[in-house]
Amino acid sequence: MDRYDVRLSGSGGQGLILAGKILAEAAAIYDGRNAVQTQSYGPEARGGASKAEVVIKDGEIDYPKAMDLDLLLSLTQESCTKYSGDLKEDGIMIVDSEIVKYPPEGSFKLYAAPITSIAANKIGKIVVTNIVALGILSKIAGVVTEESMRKAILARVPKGTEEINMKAFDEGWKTGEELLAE
Amino acid sequence: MDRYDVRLSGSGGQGLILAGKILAEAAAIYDGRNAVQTQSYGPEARGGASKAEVVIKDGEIDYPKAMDLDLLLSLTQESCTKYSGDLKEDGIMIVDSEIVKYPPEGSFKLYAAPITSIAANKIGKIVVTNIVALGILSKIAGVVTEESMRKAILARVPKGTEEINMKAFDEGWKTGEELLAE
Amino acid sequence: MSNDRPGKVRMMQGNQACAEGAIAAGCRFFAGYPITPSSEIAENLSVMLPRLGGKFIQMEDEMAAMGAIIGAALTGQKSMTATSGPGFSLKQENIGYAGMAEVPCVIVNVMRGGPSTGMPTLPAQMDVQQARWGAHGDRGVIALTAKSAQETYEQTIRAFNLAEKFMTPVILLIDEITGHTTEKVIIPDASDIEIVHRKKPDEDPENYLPYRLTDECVPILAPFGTGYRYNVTGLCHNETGFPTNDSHDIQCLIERLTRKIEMYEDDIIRNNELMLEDAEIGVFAYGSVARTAQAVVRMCREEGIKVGLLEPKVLWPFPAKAVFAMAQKVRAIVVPELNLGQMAREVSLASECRVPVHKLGRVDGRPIPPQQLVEKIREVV
Amino acid sequence: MSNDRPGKVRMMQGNQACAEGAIAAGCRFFAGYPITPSSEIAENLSVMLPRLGGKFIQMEDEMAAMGAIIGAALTGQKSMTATSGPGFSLKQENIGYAGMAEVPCVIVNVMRGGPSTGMPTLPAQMDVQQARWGAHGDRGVIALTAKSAQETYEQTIRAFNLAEKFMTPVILLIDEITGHTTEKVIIPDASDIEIVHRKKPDEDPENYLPYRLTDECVPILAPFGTGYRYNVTGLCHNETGFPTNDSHDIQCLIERLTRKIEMYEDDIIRNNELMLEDAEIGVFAYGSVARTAQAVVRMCREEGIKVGLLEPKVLWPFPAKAVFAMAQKVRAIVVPELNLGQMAREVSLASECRVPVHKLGRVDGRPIPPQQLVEKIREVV
Amino acid sequence: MAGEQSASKKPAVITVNTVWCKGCEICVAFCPKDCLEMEGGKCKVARPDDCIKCMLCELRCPDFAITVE
Amino acid sequence: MAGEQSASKKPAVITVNTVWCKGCEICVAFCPKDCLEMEGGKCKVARPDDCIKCMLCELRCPDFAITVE
Amino acid sequence: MFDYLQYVRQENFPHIWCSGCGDGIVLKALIRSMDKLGLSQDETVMVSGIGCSSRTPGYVDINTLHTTHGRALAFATGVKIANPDLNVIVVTGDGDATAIGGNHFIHAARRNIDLTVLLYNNYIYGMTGGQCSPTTPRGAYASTAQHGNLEPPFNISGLAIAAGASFVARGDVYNVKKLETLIGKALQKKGFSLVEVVSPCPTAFGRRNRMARPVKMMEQLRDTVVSVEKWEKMTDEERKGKFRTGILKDIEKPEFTAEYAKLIEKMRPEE
Amino acid sequence: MFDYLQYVRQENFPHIWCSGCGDGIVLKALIRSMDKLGLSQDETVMVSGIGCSSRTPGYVDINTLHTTHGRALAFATGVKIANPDLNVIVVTGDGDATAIGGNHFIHAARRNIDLTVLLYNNYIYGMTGGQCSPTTPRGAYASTAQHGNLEPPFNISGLAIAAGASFVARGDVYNVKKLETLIGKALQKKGFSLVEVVSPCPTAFGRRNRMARPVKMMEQLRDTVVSVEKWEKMTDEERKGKFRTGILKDIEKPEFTAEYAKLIEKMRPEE
Ligand SMILES: Cc1ncc(C[n+]2csc(CCOP(=O)(O)OP(=O)(O)O)c2C)c(N)n1
Ligand SMILES: Cc1ncc(C[n+]2csc(CCOP(=O)(O)OP(=O)(O)O)c2C)c(N)n1
Ligand code: SF4
Ligand code: SF4
Ligand code: SF4
Ligand code: SF4
Repeated sequence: MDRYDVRLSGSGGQGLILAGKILAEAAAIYDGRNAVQTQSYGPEARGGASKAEVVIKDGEIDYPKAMDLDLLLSLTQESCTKYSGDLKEDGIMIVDSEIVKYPPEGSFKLYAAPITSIAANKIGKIVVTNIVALGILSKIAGVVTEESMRKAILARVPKGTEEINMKAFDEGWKTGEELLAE
Repeated sequence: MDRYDVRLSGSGGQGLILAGKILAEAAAIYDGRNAVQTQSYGPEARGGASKAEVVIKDGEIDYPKAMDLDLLLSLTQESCTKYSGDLKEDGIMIVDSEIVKYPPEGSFKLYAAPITSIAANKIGKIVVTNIVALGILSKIAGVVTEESMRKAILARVPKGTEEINMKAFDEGWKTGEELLAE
Repeated sequence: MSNDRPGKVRMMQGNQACAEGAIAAGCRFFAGYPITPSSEIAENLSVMLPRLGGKFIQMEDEMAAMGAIIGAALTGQKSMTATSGPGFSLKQENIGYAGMAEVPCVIVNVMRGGPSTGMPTLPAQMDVQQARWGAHGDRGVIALTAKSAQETYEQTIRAFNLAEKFMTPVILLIDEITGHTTEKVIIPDASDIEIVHRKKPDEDPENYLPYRLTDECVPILAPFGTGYRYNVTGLCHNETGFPTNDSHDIQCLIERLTRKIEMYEDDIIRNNELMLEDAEIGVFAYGSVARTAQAVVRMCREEGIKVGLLEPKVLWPFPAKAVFAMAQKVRAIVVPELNLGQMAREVSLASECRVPVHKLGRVDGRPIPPQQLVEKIREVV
Repeated sequence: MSNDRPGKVRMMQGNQACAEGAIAAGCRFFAGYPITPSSEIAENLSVMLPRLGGKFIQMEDEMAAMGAIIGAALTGQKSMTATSGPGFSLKQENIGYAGMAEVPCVIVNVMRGGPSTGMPTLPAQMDVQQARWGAHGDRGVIALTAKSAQETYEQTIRAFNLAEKFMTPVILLIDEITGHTTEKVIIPDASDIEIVHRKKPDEDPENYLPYRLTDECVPILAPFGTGYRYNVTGLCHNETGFPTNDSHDIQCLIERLTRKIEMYEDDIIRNNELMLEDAEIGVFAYGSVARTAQAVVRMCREEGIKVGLLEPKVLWPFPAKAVFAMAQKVRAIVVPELNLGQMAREVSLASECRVPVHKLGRVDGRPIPPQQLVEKIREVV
Repeated sequence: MAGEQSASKKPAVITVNTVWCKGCEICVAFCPKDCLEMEGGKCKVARPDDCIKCMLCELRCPDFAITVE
Repeated sequence: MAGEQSASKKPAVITVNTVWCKGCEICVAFCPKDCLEMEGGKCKVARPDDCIKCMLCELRCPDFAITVE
Repeated sequence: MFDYLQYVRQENFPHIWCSGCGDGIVLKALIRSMDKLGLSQDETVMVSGIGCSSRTPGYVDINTLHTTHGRALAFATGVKIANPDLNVIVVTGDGDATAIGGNHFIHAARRNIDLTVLLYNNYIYGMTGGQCSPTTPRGAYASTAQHGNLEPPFNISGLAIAAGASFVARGDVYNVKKLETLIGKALQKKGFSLVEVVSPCPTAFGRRNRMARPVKMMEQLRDTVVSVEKWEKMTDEERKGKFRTGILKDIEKPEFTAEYAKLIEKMRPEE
Repeated sequence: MFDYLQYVRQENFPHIWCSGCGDGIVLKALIRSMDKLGLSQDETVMVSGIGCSSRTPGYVDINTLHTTHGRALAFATGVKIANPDLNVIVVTGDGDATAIGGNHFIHAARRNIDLTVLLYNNYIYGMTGGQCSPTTPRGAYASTAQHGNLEPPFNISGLAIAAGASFVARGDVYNVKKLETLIGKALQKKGFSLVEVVSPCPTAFGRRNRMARPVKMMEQLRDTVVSVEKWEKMTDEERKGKFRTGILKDIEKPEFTAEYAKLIEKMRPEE
C-alpha cells in the first residue's frame, strides 16, 4: 500500500500526541507495517495549535514528515485553519462539529461529529476525547485494523483506565459508522 | 649588514630578558636599524636554563628566531651546554669563567670572564650581572654603538639605579677591551 | 534497514533508540546537561541506568558533563553525553582533551538550527563542520550520523565500538527530525550485536607505558584502580604520559592523533549506495535528508532521470574515495543538506573537479521535502 | 611593512602592539581571562584603559569575558577580548551569539599548540579552521591574521573597522611567535589612521527596525540607552528582533548572516604578493610562517628557483580568487603551516585542481625555519 | 500601593481580557469575596457588586488579563 | 607524628639534596636552633650537633631536599 | 487602575507562559516597582539568559537583551561597566543562574556590581520540559529524576550572601505586594542585589509532583511562606517545611563601577 | 625518617615549582597523611586542573589525571561516581577552583560527593604570570591590577560552606603539622571535604607585593594565622589582618555516591 499521511491537530493538552503514538503503534507493531510519528516540540507546542503526525506504509518510509495529507483530524478551529492546507483533494477531514464552526472549503470529504461532547457526555470524561477521535478516525480511514487499535490503546493507557478507554473507542467507532452511513 | 643573531643564556632571574630588550632597543631605536627580540616563556623559563634572543639587521627581518648564532652569552653551565649547538663556526662565545667550567669545544672564539663576580665584587650588586655582560658583549661584538647601548640601558633600568648600571656597563666594556686585547 | 532481521520490535523515538543503543553497547555512565532536542536521551538513561547498576548524573553545565564522562571513561566505563549545538560548542574544549589524552567516549549532538540559540525545536545539520573543527588544535575526528531510529540505535553502538577501538571521542550527529521521530526499531538479540571493548595492557605495571608508540598507533590505557599507575594530561606528552617539550615527542604525538584515524579510514567509513551504478546524477545526502533523497531517487527514476544516492554513515573521516568514485561516474552531484553547503564543500574537494557539485541548502528549520530536491535535480539535468 | 612611514617608533611585543592597536581603533572596553600566550594583551590594556576612561575587567572565565564584551558593545563601545586555543573553544558559543545578534566586537586568539592544553608556550596555527567552524550553526566569519608586531597593530585596527562596518564579531589570529616577539612598531599619527564607526539609525524610534532587511544586508543597531528600545536575541528573529518560527524569516536571516560577508569579500580580503608574477612555485603562507616564506622566496631565487609568495592578511573569507589566479600561473603550490594542512585544504579547493598542492605541516611547537621550507620546495621542483 | 484603593466607594469595574486569559483559576480561587467564576475555561466576573477592590485578582493574574477599576 | 622523634637521643643526621634544593632559605630561617646556613645558593648543614630533631626544616622544605634522621 | 500596557510590548501578547505560571506575576510586580521609582524606559536594560523566565525581556518595552543560557550576568556586567548610567535588571531562572550560570552568579555577587537580579526559582527546568535543577528538592520528581531526586538543593540566597552580594531578598508570587516592595528595594540598592522569587511551574514541576493545578501551587506558597520576622521567633520544629521571605541581607560595601570611576578619576592627572 | 620517595615520581624531580613556592610543602603534608591512613597508591586517584598547583599530579606515584583549567572537579566527579571504591583527591588552585572552575566547585559541594579537595590558595594566578585571582586582596597588585585590585575577594571556605560541603577546613604551609592533620581529617570524611591551604607564591604574588623573598611570605603566614579556637576569643579589632585556620565545618549529611548505591539497590528487584 502507498503511504497514508495523517495529521491529528488541536490544542496542547488534548492528548493528540498520545493518540498519534497509539495509531502508529497499532499500524507498526500490531498490524506489522511501518509507521512514523512526529510532533511539534517546545514552548510553541504548549498552548495554541498543536499537532501530531503519523505516516503509515507497508514498505520503508522515506520522508518521515506528513506531506500530502490523507486525513486531517481537527479538534479546534485554530488548528483546523492552520493545518488544513496540506490536505489532499480527495482526503478526509474529521472535525469536532461543535468547535470547528468554519471548516475550510475543498473537495475533500468532511466528517463532523461532536467529539468532545461525546467524551464529556457519553463517557463522562473529557480526557478521553482523543480516544473517541481515534475510534472515529480508524473506522473512517480503515487504514489500521480495529483489533490492532484496541491492543495499542490498551498497551498505552494508564492502568485502571482500560475500560473507560475501550468505551470511548467503541463510542468513536460507532460514530464513525454513523458518519460513513450518512 | 647581514643579520646578526645573538643568544643570551643563563638561568631564570639573571635579568637576561631585560638585557635582550636593551640590546634590541639599542639597535632598533637608537641605532635606527631593525631588531627582534624573543625569549622562552612559561614555567620552563622560571628555573633551569633560560634564554633571550636578539636578531639585528639593517633591512627587514624575516625569520624572527635566532638561527645560526653569531654570538652566544652563557652565564650558567647548563645553559651553555644546552644552547651552544647553534653557534656558527666562526661565532663568538662569551661565558662566565667561574661558572661555566666546561665550555663546549669548537672553532668559535671563546671569551671567558668572571662576569658574576665582577658584578658582585666590583659593583657590589649581583643584580647588575646582566649589564656587565651587556658591556662585554657590546664591546666584543661591535654590532651596536656604545652610545646607543648607554641610552638604551638608561631608558630601561629603574629610576635611581642609573649610576650603578652605568658603572656596571663600564666595567663590562673595560673587561671586553681586555678580552679583545688578550 | 533491517526489518527482516529477527529481534524485538518496538516503536521509539530516535532519542530513545540512542539510549537503548548505548545500553546495548555497554554504556554504564552518562553525564549530561538538558537541552532540546536531545533531552530525551538523558531522560531515558536516567531511568534505565540505575536499573543496570549504571550511573546517570545531570551535571551543572556542559563542560562538566564532558569532563565527567572522561573521568568515568578512565575508570574503564563506557561513557556518553548528549547535547545540541550550544552545548556542543561548550563541550569542545573537553572533547579536545579526550582527543589529546585518547580517552574513549561518545558525544551525541542532536542538531537543531543555529547559530546561537537559533531554533531549539527545529532540525538542521549546521554542526557537521563543527564536529570536525570545533575544538582548537589538530587531531583526527570520527563522527557518525543516522537517519532513522533504527540507525540511531545501530550507530550509537558503533560509536562506542569505534571509541573503544581507537581510543578517541566519537561523535554521533543526528538531527531534530531523527531524534524526535517515533518509528519502528528492531532490537536484535544481545548475542547478535558486535561489541568492542578497549584493550587491556598485557605487560606488568613496571613495564607499562600508557602512550607507547606502536605500529597500531592506538594506546592502551589501563583503567584507574587496576594497578597501573600512570599520568594523563592534556599537555603534549611522551610515551610515559608526562608532559614534554621535546620537539620529536610532540611532532610524533600530534601526527599520531591524526594518523591513527586516517590509517584506519577504510575500516571506519561506511556508505550506503542506492542505484548509483548507472546514475547520471549523484546525490550525496546524509542523516534525515538521506530519507528525502531515497524517495527522490525513486521518484526521479520514475520520471526517467537516472539518479543515484551516496549516503555516508560516517561523516568524518570524510568518505573521499567513495565521492571520487561517484564523481567519475556521474555528470553532476547534488548535495542537499540542512545548512548552506557544509558538506558540499567536502564533496567538491573530494570529487577533484571531475563534475560540478550543486548545493541545495535549506536553513529555515524545515526538512527538505522530496519535491524540492526533485526540482533541484530537474534544474541540474 | 611600513618602516618608511612617519610616526613614532617603539619596540614592542606583538601582544603589546595589539593592545596599542585596539586603543588606536577606539576600543574602550576589554574583558578577558588570562591565558598564555595572550595575557600581555590584557595586562597592557589593564594599565592603559583606565587612563583613557576606558574599562578593563578580568572576568571569571572565557564565556563570561565573551558575554561581557557583547554586552558592552551593545552600549556602543568598541569592545575586545583576547585568548588562546582553550579559551577560544570556550568562547565559541558566545561568538556564535555575536554573529547571530550581529554585535560588533573583536576576539584575538594568540595561537599556541593544541589540542587541549597542548603547548601553552609554543607557537602553532592549529585554530584556523576552528575560527571558521568553531561555533555551531551557519554564518559568515571574518578572521584576520598578522605576522609581525607592526602588522598586529594594523590588523587590530582593521579588525575593529570590519566589525563595526559589518556588525559582526571579527577574529584576529596571531601565534605565539608574533605575540611574543619584540620588534619595531611605527605608530602613525592618529590622523593617519582610518577608523570606522558603526552606523547610527536615522529614523525615529517609532519607525526603527533593528534588523531591517536592506540591500546592504547589515543591520543598524542603536546603542542601548539612546532612545531606541528594541530586543536582541540569539533565537532566530525577524526584522523586529523578536523571536520567530516563520520559515521565510528564518531562511532570510540565516542566509543573510553568510551573505553579508560573502557579498563584501572583495572589500574584506587583502593579500600581499611577493615575486608572484613569474613564479613557477607558489607558496601560500600566513602569519609568522609568511616571514619564513619571505626569506625563502629570496633564498630560492638566489638558487635560481622561481618562487613566489601569496600571503593572505585575511584568512576568512578565504582568498579563493587570489589562490585560483596563482594556481593558473604556477606549476605547484606549497603551503607551509604550523598545523597538518588546515589551510592547504582550502588552497586545494580554491585552486580547482589546476596544480598540485603540497603541504608542509610542522606541529612540534617550533617555527618552520627557512631551511626546512627550502628543502620542501627543492623536493617539489 | 494599589491596595489603598480598596477604601474607595465607587463600584468596581472588573474587566477580563478573554483573549489573554489562560484560565489558570488563580483569580477565582483567591478572591476574598468570591466575585469571580470560571466559564468555558476563562475567568468570568460573576458578582462584581461584592468586590472590595482588594486588587488581588489583578495583582496575581499571570496573564495581564484582569483589571479592577 | 614526626615531631615525636625530637625526644630521641641519637645525634641528628641531616642530609641536603643539593640538586633538588632551590635555595629558598625557609629551612634556614625557621630552624629553632639555627643549625642551617646558606652557601652558594643552597642549604648547608652548619651546626648539626645543635639539632633537636624538631623536623621543621624537613617538613617545610618545598623541594623534598632536606631530611633529618 | 495601574496601566501595565505602557510598559509592555502588546504585540507579543498573550505571552508564551503556561496557564498559571508565576512568571507573569513577577513581571507585573517588576513593572509596578519600575513605575513607582520612575525608572526611564529608555535608560533601563533588561538582560536574561535562556529559559521560560528568561523570555521576560520579549514582553517589556525597555532595552532588552536575551542572551545565551546561563550567561545573562556576564552580558549584564559588560552593559553596566560600559555604561554605568544604565539601570540594569537581570531576569533569570534557577537553572539559568545557578546551574550553568552558577559561576557568573557568585562572581557578580563577589564583585558587588550594581545589577538587580530577579531570579525566578521554580525548582525545575521549565523550558526544556522538567529536568532537575539545582534547587529541585531532594526526593522530588523530575524528568531526569523519575526515581526521585538524589541531590540536595542550593539555598540560592545563602549562596549569594556567602559570595558577597550587598542586598539579598526572597519573595514569592502569592504575596505579591511584598514582592513588589522587595523588588523596589533591590532596584534602589547600589550594588549587587538579588531577589529570589519563588514562582510556581505547574507544567514541568507541578504535574510530576501532585500539583498540576496552578491554584494548588499557589496554596502551597500561601501555606509555607513565613516572613523573616516571624521566622526568627519560630522553633526548628515549626520551621519544618516552611521557608522565609523578606530581606535576608542588606549591607553597604563598595560597588564595582563606582570604584572603577574613582580609578579613572585618579588616573586623569597622569595624562 | 619519613620516606617520601616511595610516593613520588623521582624521575620528574626537581619539580617545576619556584624556589620557596608552598606547593611542595602541601604535597609533602598530603603524602604523610596518605601514608598515615594507609591509602593504597593503586586505589587513589589525584585529579587536578591547570595551574602551578595543578601540576602536583605529575609528582605523585598514584593514578593521576591532569585535566583542563577549572574542570578538575567535573572530571573527578566522573571518576568517583563511576568507581566509588577509588579515593579521589582533587588538587586545585584558587583560580582553577574559584575563577573558571567556580561552578563545579559549588556544585560538587552541593552534591556532597565524596571528594577530598586541596585548594592551594596563593591569592594569584601563578602559572600564567601573576594576574588577579578571585582571592587577590582588594588593593593588592597583580599583572592585571597594576593600579591595585578593585575587586573584593572570595572567602573560599565560606563559599564552600554555603554551597553545602560537609567538611571545610583551612590550613597553611607555615603550620605544617596542623595542615597534615587537617588533610588527614578531610581524607577520612565521607562527603565533599575541602582543605583550603594558604600557600605563598613568592614569584607571581610576592614580587609585586613586597614579599619577593619566600621567607618573608612564611613570616607573614606565621604572623597572621590564628587558630579557630583562638579566633573565637578575639575582638574584631584583634582579628584585623588575621585569618583563621582549623576546621570550619564538619557535619554529617547524605553523600552522593552512597545515595546512588541505595537507588541501585532499590531498583534491583525490578529487574
Ligand atoms: C548551552 C545551553 N545548554 C542548555 C540549554 C537548554 N536549556 C534552555 S533553558 C534551560 C533550563 C531552564 O531552566 P531555568 O533557568 O530554571 O528556567 P525556567 O525555564 O524554569 O524558567 C536549559 C537547560 C541551552 N539553551 N543552552
Ligand atoms: C580555558 C583556559 N583558560 C585559561 C588558561 C590559562 N591558565 C592556566 S593556569 C591559570 C591560572 C592558574 O591560577 P591558579 O588556579 O590560582 O593556580 P596557580 O598557578 O596559582 O597555582 C590560567 C588562567 C587555561 N589553561 N585554560
Ligand atoms: S479586586 Fe479583590 S474582591 Fe474584587 S474581584 Fe478582585 S480579588 Fe475579588
Ligand atoms: S630538625 Fe629542627 S632543629 Fe634540626 S635542623 Fe631541622 S629545623 Fe633545625
Ligand atoms: S627549604 Fe629546601 S629548598 Fe629551601 S633552602 Fe632549604 S633545603 Fe633548599
Ligand atoms: S513550563 Fe513552567 S515555567 Fe515554563 S511557562 Fe510553563 S509553567 Fe511557566
